[in-house]
Amino acid sequence: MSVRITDQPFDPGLLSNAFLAGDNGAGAAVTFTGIVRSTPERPITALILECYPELAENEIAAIVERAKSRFALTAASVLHRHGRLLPGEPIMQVMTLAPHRQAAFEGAQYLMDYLKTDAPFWKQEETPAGRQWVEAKAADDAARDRWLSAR
Amino acid sequence: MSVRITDQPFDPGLLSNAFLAGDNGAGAAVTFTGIVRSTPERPITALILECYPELAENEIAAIVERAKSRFALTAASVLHRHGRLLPGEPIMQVMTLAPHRQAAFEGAQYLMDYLKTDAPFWKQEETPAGRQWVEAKAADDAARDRWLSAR
Amino acid sequence: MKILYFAWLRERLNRSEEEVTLPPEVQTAGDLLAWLATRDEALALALEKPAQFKVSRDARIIGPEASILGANTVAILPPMTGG
Amino acid sequence: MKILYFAWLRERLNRSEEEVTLPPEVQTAGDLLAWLATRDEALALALEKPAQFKVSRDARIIGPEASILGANTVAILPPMTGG
Repeated sequence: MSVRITDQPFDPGLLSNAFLAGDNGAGAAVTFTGIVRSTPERPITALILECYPELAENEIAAIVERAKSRFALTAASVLHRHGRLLPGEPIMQVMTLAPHRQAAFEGAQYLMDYLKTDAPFWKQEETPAGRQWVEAKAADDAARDRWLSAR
Repeated sequence: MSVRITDQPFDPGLLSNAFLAGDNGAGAAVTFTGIVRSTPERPITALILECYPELAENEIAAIVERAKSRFALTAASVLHRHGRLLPGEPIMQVMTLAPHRQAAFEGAQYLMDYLKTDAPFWKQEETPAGRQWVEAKAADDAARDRWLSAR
Repeated sequence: MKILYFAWLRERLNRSEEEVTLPPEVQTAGDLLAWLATRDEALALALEKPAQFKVSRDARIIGPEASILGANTVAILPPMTGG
Repeated sequence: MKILYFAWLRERLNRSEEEVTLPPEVQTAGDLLAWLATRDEALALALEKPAQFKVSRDARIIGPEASILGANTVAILPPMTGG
């Protein structure tokens, strides 16, 4: 299954291995894993992800199909968590398989860029002072929009 | 250890997980795995990789250091096999950790591009008709050289 | 028709959903955002920059000109911050 | 000084290494490639496009102008195809 929305933890390496097992003569695999950050400058105790699951499944499936066709990927898969996550926990993972490395890298970057702006997830940072919604970044819109002009 | 040259098989997911365990507040991890390809158009029975191990360790360590500094990576690691590998087996893996996704992706691509042209490995394809050395690709030199002009 | 609200919009309105009966002139996603803003002060304030919201119809994102007639569920989506 | 040959170069020469004593005029990596090509026909043929080879000195890649004086091991490296 190429899209999974879950409120359960996942194991990044196990997930990659399961994905690689479906390899059909692809030579290049790229995995991106997003991890909850807590830094000395911006310490958080948790990240809370709100989600609209039915919409997330539909939208991500559409993004995955576009990526597969555009970059001729052999396979592509996305897992995204929601709920309350602790620093260091994986949030989401994108995986691509392609005959060559350029397509596998570009496919994964395309998936990430569209997920950031078009997948219905909303992050809230939990700190000792309370909870605060993460603001959307203009840089994320710009990253997505580069795919409109390229090719 | 950020560079490993080995003639033994490796488990891509286990390797990623060990790498991720060293995460120090990085938010983004990229893994690239190269896999032996055998396609209907170009079927091979095995890929034989010759290597100059001491030089590979030195050169790859230098490439890793350059990538870490250029993209401000939190960590970067390369494993590369040599010897006789079967179709579907992983050949090599590159892993990067960074605060944000763009740096993690670019760091991994930089590592791959320089590995392709500057790491002392030579591939030989084994087919029922015999063995044949893989020719170096001009496209690989071009992929590497894009890093000379960028930034 | 059921309207869903998410994230900070849900918190500001203090509700995650409501049932509405649309007047006949409200036909598109854009019409809906404008009409909701007339219903109470909290909605007016929260929706004052309508261009930042995406709208979904029955769990598919639609553009501001797309029809919402006959929809079961329409969601009002603040800028997304997943990934 | 020990010279190492790799991959198709090793196969064409039918040896992976040899000991050589350099004449005094052979001082750089480029000099070495040119001098090796004078030693026998197989080497001349294999090294006829010297620009395609990289050279390492004691397991560090060096440029064609770099000195090889005092090196223990120099390797002649055909275009690499790993990754």
